Amino acid sequence: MTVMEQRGAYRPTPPPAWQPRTDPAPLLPDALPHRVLGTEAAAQVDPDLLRRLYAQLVRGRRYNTQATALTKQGRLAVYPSSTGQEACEVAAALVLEERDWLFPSYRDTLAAVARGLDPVQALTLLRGDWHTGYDPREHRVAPLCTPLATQLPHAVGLAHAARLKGDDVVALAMIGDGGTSEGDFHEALNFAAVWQAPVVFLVQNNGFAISVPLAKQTAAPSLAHKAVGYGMPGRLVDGNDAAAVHEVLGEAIAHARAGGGPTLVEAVTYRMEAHTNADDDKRYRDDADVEAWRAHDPIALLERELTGRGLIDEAGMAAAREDAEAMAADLRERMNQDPVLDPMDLFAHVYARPTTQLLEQEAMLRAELDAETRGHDDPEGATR
Amino acid sequence: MTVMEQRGAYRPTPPPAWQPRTDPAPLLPDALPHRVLGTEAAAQVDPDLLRRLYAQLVRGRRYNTQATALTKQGRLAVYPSSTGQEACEVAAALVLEERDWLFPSYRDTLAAVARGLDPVQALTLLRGDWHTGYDPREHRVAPLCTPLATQLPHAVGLAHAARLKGDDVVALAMIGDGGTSEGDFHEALNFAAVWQAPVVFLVQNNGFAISVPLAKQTAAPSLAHKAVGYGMPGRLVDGNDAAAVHEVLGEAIAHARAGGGPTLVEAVTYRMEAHTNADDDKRYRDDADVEAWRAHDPIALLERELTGRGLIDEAGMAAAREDAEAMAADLRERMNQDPVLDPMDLFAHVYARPTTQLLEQEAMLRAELDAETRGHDDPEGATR
Amino acid sequence: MTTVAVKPATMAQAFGRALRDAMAEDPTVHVMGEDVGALGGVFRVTDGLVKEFGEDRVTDTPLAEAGILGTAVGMAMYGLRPVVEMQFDAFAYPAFEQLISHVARWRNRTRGAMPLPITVRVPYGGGIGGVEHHSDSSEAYYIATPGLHVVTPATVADAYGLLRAAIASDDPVVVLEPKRLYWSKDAWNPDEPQAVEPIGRAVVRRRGRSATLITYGPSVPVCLEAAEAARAEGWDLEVVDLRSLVPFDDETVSASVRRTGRAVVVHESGSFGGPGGEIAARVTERCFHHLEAPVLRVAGFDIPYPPPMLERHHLPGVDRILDAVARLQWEARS
Amino acid sequence: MTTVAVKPATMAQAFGRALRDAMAEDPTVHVMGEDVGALGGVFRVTDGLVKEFGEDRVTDTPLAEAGILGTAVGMAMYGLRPVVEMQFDAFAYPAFEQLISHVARWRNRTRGAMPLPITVRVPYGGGIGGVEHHSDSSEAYYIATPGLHVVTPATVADAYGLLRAAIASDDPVVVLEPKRLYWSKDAWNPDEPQAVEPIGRAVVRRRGRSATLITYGPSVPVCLEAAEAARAEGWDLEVVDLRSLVPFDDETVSASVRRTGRAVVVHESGSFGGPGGEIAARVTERCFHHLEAPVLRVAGFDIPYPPPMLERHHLPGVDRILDAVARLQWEARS
Ligand SMILES: Cc1ncc(C[n+]2csc(CCOP(=O)(O)OP(=O)(O)O)c2C)c(N)n1
Ligand SMILES: Cc1ncc(C[n+]2csc(CCOP(=O)(O)OP(=O)(O)O)c2C)c(N)n1
Ligand SMILES: [Mg+2]
Ligand SMILES: [Mg+2]
Repeated sequence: MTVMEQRGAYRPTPPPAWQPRTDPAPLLPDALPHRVLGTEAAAQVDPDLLRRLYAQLVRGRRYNTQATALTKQGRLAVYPSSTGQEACEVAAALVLEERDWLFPSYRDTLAAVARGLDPVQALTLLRGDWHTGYDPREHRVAPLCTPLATQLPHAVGLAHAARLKGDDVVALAMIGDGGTSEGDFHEALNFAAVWQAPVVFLVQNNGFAISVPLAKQTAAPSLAHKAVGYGMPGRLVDGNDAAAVHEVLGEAIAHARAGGGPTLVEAVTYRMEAHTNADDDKRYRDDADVEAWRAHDPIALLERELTGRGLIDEAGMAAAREDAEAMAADLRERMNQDPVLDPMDLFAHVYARPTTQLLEQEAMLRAELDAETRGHDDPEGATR
Repeated sequence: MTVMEQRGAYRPTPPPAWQPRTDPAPLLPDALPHRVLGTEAAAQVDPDLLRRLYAQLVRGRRYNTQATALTKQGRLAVYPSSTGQEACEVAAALVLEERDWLFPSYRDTLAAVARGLDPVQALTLLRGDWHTGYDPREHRVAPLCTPLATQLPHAVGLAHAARLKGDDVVALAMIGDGGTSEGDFHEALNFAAVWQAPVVFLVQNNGFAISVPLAKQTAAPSLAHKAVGYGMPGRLVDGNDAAAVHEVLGEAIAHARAGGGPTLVEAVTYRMEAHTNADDDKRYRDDADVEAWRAHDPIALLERELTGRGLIDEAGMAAAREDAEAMAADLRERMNQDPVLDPMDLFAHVYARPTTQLLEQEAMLRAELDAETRGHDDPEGATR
Repeated sequence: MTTVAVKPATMAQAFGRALRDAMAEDPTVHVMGEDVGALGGVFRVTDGLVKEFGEDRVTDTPLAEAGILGTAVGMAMYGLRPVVEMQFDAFAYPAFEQLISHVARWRNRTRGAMPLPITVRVPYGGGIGGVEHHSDSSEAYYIATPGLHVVTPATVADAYGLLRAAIASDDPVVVLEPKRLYWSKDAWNPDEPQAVEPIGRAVVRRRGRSATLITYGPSVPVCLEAAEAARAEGWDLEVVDLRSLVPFDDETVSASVRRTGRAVVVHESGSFGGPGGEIAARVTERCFHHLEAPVLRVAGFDIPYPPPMLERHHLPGVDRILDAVARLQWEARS
Repeated sequence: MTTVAVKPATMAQAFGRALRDAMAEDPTVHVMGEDVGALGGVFRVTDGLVKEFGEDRVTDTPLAEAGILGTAVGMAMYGLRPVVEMQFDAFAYPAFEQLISHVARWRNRTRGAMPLPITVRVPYGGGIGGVEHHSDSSEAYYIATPGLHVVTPATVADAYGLLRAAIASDDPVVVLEPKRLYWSKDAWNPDEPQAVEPIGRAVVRRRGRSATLITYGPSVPVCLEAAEAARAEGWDLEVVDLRSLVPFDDETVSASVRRTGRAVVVHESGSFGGPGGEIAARVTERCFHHLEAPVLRVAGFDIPYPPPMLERHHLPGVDRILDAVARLQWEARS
């Protein structure tokens, strides 16, 4: 029996015998975002995990501020910050096994970095250098995806292929609240559910799609409710509670790994910075809204838990900050070096073997560059 | 206050205050397909409506068999029959007010005809004549739509425009079970819910998308459950029970008309014929499955109700059959005439005013046709 | 007519003014898209419109391009004139089925009964240092789709005139807005009565006798610069700004090439299968015996749009244009 | 080599056989799409495959083209070689964003680290009496998208050879399958060892000295018929079957035109912005001084595809080709 054949075939039968295929109740997501920090459940969480999450959160925040600073210095073309969303980014990275795959959007360089990617490589695209600065297979991180929601079917296909091959691999795909409106979101979730692919969809509901607030994006009770229509479980989690996100994602991944199929997770969080450095969020939201969220900062939440329960001391927190500073200093230094790009690389990877048409264009560019070099050698500019 | 501004603006607030926007329970669709015929509820239905539905069902069945016969005679290029689905087609047409709009798919010519369209006009596309044989505004029937699910956003946009204008108009959009997998389905339902557009989506779940059974199309408890993810009510109805379909659609339309927004209705039915005359359904389903559905024939169901309760007599039924025969005879006769198409019409409606490029192409075709005519006048064929 | 002092305006402002004036004149004109409301669009073209006309007419839609264009179809069916903004060139692709299978064909399908007066605004092209998917030149897709008009301005005045004409048109019009000219300025007075350009007329931006540069949109200023530089080499180049790709102004283009006997087509879009092939072919069909050399093309390479750090090597620049002019077989001139 | 008697096979069978052989040889080849399983596809190309290889490798997907191609991307990332069927030309449009923004760019984006060996099969073109949306010639969109290979066979043997080559290619290949040739037959023995055509080579289907007809796919048989008919008029026409639009075989095409001095490009696709412009332009660039007349084009009109009852007026037929040949300025022959 093949994987596709395993599933109980559903055939429509005449109405008298017609029954819903499963009780819808278990598909209904949590009524309120699941929380762990500050609740009794926190005591059940491995303190080591909490400390690891904390260190990564501190590092992640520093990464965000450093990257934003680099845009001001013209060292990054653009940066969509995940400040305020670090709990989601970090938990997504830490919850995966080595063999699993991460499918980040443009906002999720931090998740890639927390998974082990060199920050400079993760920022290659946003620096204005080549589109993907890393071999996706090395850390099993798909290319940062810019066209909204299009990475979701990729994650489904990869997870499905792994399952067909008998590999114990789960894919985690990240997307924003706005992206859930795209057709590709729908198609991906449906394929995943029909194929029972081992994939988890993490929606970071940060309240906005650039300037468009969630109320103009959906009329659903929550984005997690979208799971119902695909016949998959939906979960709602406090996206600033790193322990809760880790737990909910962990359960979804375990479920997928065990052959239970996909889960949709909505993490409620907030984008503390503008959409990117090029955005002007004063145009569409009040400072007061942003301020209200500061009280619910993901680092502060976790820090309160750790200190309150004596799981970390001042030295431990200082160590986290130092590690973050070291990362930032290294990042700053390396980003301040101008990358050297070879213009001839324009033609290097369009096809396995360039077409004759491309070879002609390549020759033209080479001649131009040679002429330029000659022009430089020849300051009188006798040749153009 | 404008229509768009009326709705309570939803702003994400920090998690402690976070609440689902509505109780999800009312969004959950019926547990079993709603039925009227053969239940006590049938007694509440206006007998006149039942008789009108019956007459149209009989006529509709005859229309289907006639159209299929016309494919055999080469008078129709192709016909996707709605045999077995007449209750949905007819109820959809009869439930609408004159001012409302119908958005049919390729399978829904019967709904268009039941709404008042001349059957020959409704079949223009399928005959191989021009794409839309009628002025959509005359009966407020959009062009038959072939690319799956793409008619849904059209219906949403039209309903939204009518509402903005203050017109009391509802749009009813028809789609198949397979079509619900397309991205346009998702985007349309989401726009409709966010805009609270007065539109009703009728999914005829006839068990198959060509050869693909529902189990390979979705893992959802029912297609009606998809409503939950958009924050709109979903309804499940026995698609072979004309009174039930009429009732459920009627309620949804009234809800939309009253400003309550869109509804998703899933009608469970069955496609008794092959996908089209060109299809071979022996390849993917058993005769026994088809036979099982004959016991649940929409005409038989309604006839049983009407005769059982003495609402129709043999003469009444004969009258319905005669009317249907007259329609079929007229259709046959008119479809047996070859339509006369002017080749120059190829250029007539590409733009309001043809481009110079099109004028050149038009002149070329005219010259060719003139030469052909001369060739015919000149049987020696001295000119090519 | 007296010369009045005018303040310079940007092309983005001219587009915005065109939207404003069209909305003020015609209550059926609606603007819709992602972030067109409070934000004023990522290029600020729709800045201020929602304040003036309200959310019913200037609508931040859900984030779904097929849905945006698809609902615009329905709105147009009901008598509105939707102006749809696609945020960037590459983000119009999800709407292609609606565009090709419906928007472009609706009038024809309904035998003229139901035109769709939809304007689709697409910021296009590179040169702005944008990351992947933010710099595509996608005009080849639009011009190969019968039923669409496709225009692209190169001046501030044309931005106004062509967008007004597009909105006024009873046919769907794709307005390709050259991103890197959004902030270009011209002496243009928005408070003067403005010309609405008829769609389909090219214009000679610079007269010349040696050869014709045929171009449009973002490449027009580059060609004008090249023409200036060419004087040093002894070439007097004519520059034709097409303004409209569909319909195509064969008359103006052919007349120019017949005069000069040589031509180069210049655009950012990739060469293979791009508009340049069409233009070169139809110029050659019409002017064959006037041509001293084959019509050449200077275009983007046939590669996915490169990253910001390399885009200058990809984009047709002055030098590449002059190199092409140099290859126009001047030795053949008798 | 001895001549063996072979039974005629249809092009649809040859495509099917190519799929079967590829799947048998390489367990990473997967077939997916709408109705490709039990039904064998609406054209029966995949007939029997699910029986032989099971549902894991021959998969009836949910009805969503972007989803089909998008999941194929993920499968290819994991090392599979998906062969995707789009049911009809116009129904590939919903997948264009995935195709243009991802499939075509993945290798480039990942600097060669991650090729996507995806084959996209698209039945295309008219002449089958299909209603709206079932007869589009959409090749202009594909050839304008760098990163894709685009092939289209005109013979039963090439159907096999090109599809095998596409599946074997480490780059994404769009295989345009000429619908109206699906049932065309050739003497072709599927049980003989078959040639896998290298992608990118055109072939001269008929030698001639007067002029070259440059064509592909469904128009190849029409051109061969026209060439036969032309003999009566005293023209000896050469017919070049391109087979591959991308890469383009400039060498074979230019050599032919240099020999004959005249050329007509023939295709069903609309003329404006269609492949013919590209082909005419590049032939002219390369053969200008050998040309006695401009390269002409015989193509579909620039209109939405017409209804079955009128399609014969739209499609390039023998007469229209001969009319074009007659316009190749024979009087100019010195
Ligand atoms: C298909 C597509 N359309 C439009 C865009 C432009 N765009 C980039 S980010 C963005 C907003 C996305 O919002 P959301 O999904 O909530 O993610 P967030 O940025 O908040 O993380 C838009 C409209 C895009 N990248 N892709
Ligand atoms: C976008 C698109 N893809 C594919 C097709 C080809 N096609 C026509 S009908 C059909 C099956 C539709 O099934 P369903 O939605 O259940 O409607 P039904 O035919 O059963 O009424 C398919 C795949 C199409 N028309 N449009
Ligand atoms: Mg967001
Ligand atoms: Mg169906």
